[in-house]
Amino acid sequence: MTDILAAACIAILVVMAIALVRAFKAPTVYDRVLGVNMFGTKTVLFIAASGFLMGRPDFLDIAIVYALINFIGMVAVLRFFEYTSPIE
Amino acid sequence: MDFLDIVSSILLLAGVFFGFSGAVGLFRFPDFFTRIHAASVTDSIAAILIIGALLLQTSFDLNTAKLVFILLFLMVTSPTASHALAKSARHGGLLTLAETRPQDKQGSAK
Amino acid sequence: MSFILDYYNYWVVVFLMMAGFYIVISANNLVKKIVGLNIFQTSVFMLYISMGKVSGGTAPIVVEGVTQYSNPLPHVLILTAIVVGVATTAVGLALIVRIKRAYGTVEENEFDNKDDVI
Amino acid sequence: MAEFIDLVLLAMLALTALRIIFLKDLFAVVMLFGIYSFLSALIFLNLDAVDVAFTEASVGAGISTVLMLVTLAITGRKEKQSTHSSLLPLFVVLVTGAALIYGTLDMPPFGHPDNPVHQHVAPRYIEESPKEVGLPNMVTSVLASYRGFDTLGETVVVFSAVIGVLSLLGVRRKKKKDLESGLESHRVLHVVAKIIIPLVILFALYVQFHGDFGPGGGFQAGVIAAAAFILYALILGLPKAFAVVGPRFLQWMAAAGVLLYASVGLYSMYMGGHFLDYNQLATDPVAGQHYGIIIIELGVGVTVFAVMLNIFYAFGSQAERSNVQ
Repeated sequence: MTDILAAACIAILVVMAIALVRAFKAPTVYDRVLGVNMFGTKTVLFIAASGFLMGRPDFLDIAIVYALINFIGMVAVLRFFEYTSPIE
Repeated sequence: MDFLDIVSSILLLAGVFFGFSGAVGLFRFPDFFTRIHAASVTDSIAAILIIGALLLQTSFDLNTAKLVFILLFLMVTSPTASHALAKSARHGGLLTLAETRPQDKQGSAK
Repeated sequence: MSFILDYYNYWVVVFLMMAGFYIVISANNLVKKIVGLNIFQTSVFMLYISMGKVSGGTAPIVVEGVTQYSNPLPHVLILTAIVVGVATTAVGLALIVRIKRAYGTVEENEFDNKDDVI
Repeated sequence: MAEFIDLVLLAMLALTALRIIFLKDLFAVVMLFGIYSFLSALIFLNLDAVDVAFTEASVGAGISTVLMLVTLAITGRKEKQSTHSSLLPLFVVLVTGAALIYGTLDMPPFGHPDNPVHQHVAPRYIEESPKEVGLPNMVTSVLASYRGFDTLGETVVVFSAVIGVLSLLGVRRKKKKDLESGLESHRVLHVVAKIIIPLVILFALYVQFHGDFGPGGGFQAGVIAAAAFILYALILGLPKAFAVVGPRFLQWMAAAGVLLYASVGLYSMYMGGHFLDYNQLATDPVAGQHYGIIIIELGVGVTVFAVMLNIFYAFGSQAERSNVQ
């Protein structure tokens, strides 16, 4: 089971890296936000999985905070788009 | 490996597969609205599968409750965020592929 | 390989510190300078937390059957430093908003010129 | 496995910092800074600093990013090309960096249990604090009890930050313009926000009072509660948020938290001990420590909540003002 969890953690890391690349280099502003959002949700899953991998799963609180902050960041970005035109 | 471990391994691998396909979709699809479609749908299914797999590893204590809470939270916020982002993009004037290429069949039909 | 693993964290810390430092001294825009300052600050946090880690240790919350814990003292120092850091960031951003109101720009060279005129 | 994750995450962090240097679009810079904070919180988590990861995720990634976005809404989002050359800064940075790298070679190797950091007070905290203070979370024991005076100082710094921000910006209460603001067109967000905001506040209370046993405590709980109200203000607009918790009430709250903290210290002096000596608060020293920590964590939580929310109000009302103009 540990091997599978480790493999899953590494795979989630790879997905995070891909989302990071999208956030680095995005064709439109919205794509960048999408990359950031995907990075955030995958991070939540990574924290949950790595907690079980390390044998101390009692730190899931941090995953909850991540999910929450990710959503708030998203809403803040949407609000920001109402102020400034995102397409130049 | 007992039965629960096998089930949760399968769920984990399936979740990772969907997550991975979503990440690839983020690059391979032609315009923003198809890309957000790929990202948001796979985000949800990956979260369900991976957290479901981890749920089978707990022994019905506080961690189970926290995992369920994370799952519910992601189920509510992740599609909402995607929907709001797509809506904001539409209002901001972003066009679909069909609209940007008016010589295409779909574009001219519109 | 073990030499690299022993010092890898510190090298990344130095890199981040220098990246933040570079942004602070070379960026023209004040908001970007604040971002640079924050990067610099986080690198210091990273240094402290790296020093507090003990290989094979676990988080300093008592559980049954564990004797090796990581050092809790750097965690305490950095925990409060993060909150203070965001408080100072807020003050810095407030100053930037005032500068924008007073000069109409947040680009360093532009409001320098305006100072000369006045 | 932990070393490998550490390696990968630190590499991602370094790349993010590198990318931030070369970006001219400040919105992208702020987005990447959010990722940067998230990544550093992950690294803290991986290096066993759960409480720090908690704080960084909520404060660094949440509040900082939101404040920077609001500032960008006021100041504009393009960095102009610098007129002076970037060669001199590069030279300075390279020389300093080389000196620091040379310095790291004298550092004790990473993660070794015999390093000097782990020799002096740390073993005492690890061995004695569960007995002396009676809490499983050593970080909370050290934060609130052994170094309680330091934490009082930090709380005062946070309090003075809100004084600084308010004296620079000030919160403007709008009377006439009540109609505008808020994400009016996003119906779904309104509904979802109303579902999750109570849950978030509940979670903040859990973090506040569970901080003695797991990761969490006053700082984190205050920020999470503030985040719930910030979400409300972002979606429904500042005037509606002012109707729930007004800025003037928050100023009182911020001061009340600091006073609550300090009065615990004074009370323990009155009982015959030193300042912030919780052993005096009850006949049993361990029970006294419990009471003291719960009360001062509450003080910290109230102050941090009020300060963070008030800072957001100050920035938000500035942004709405510049939007109206």
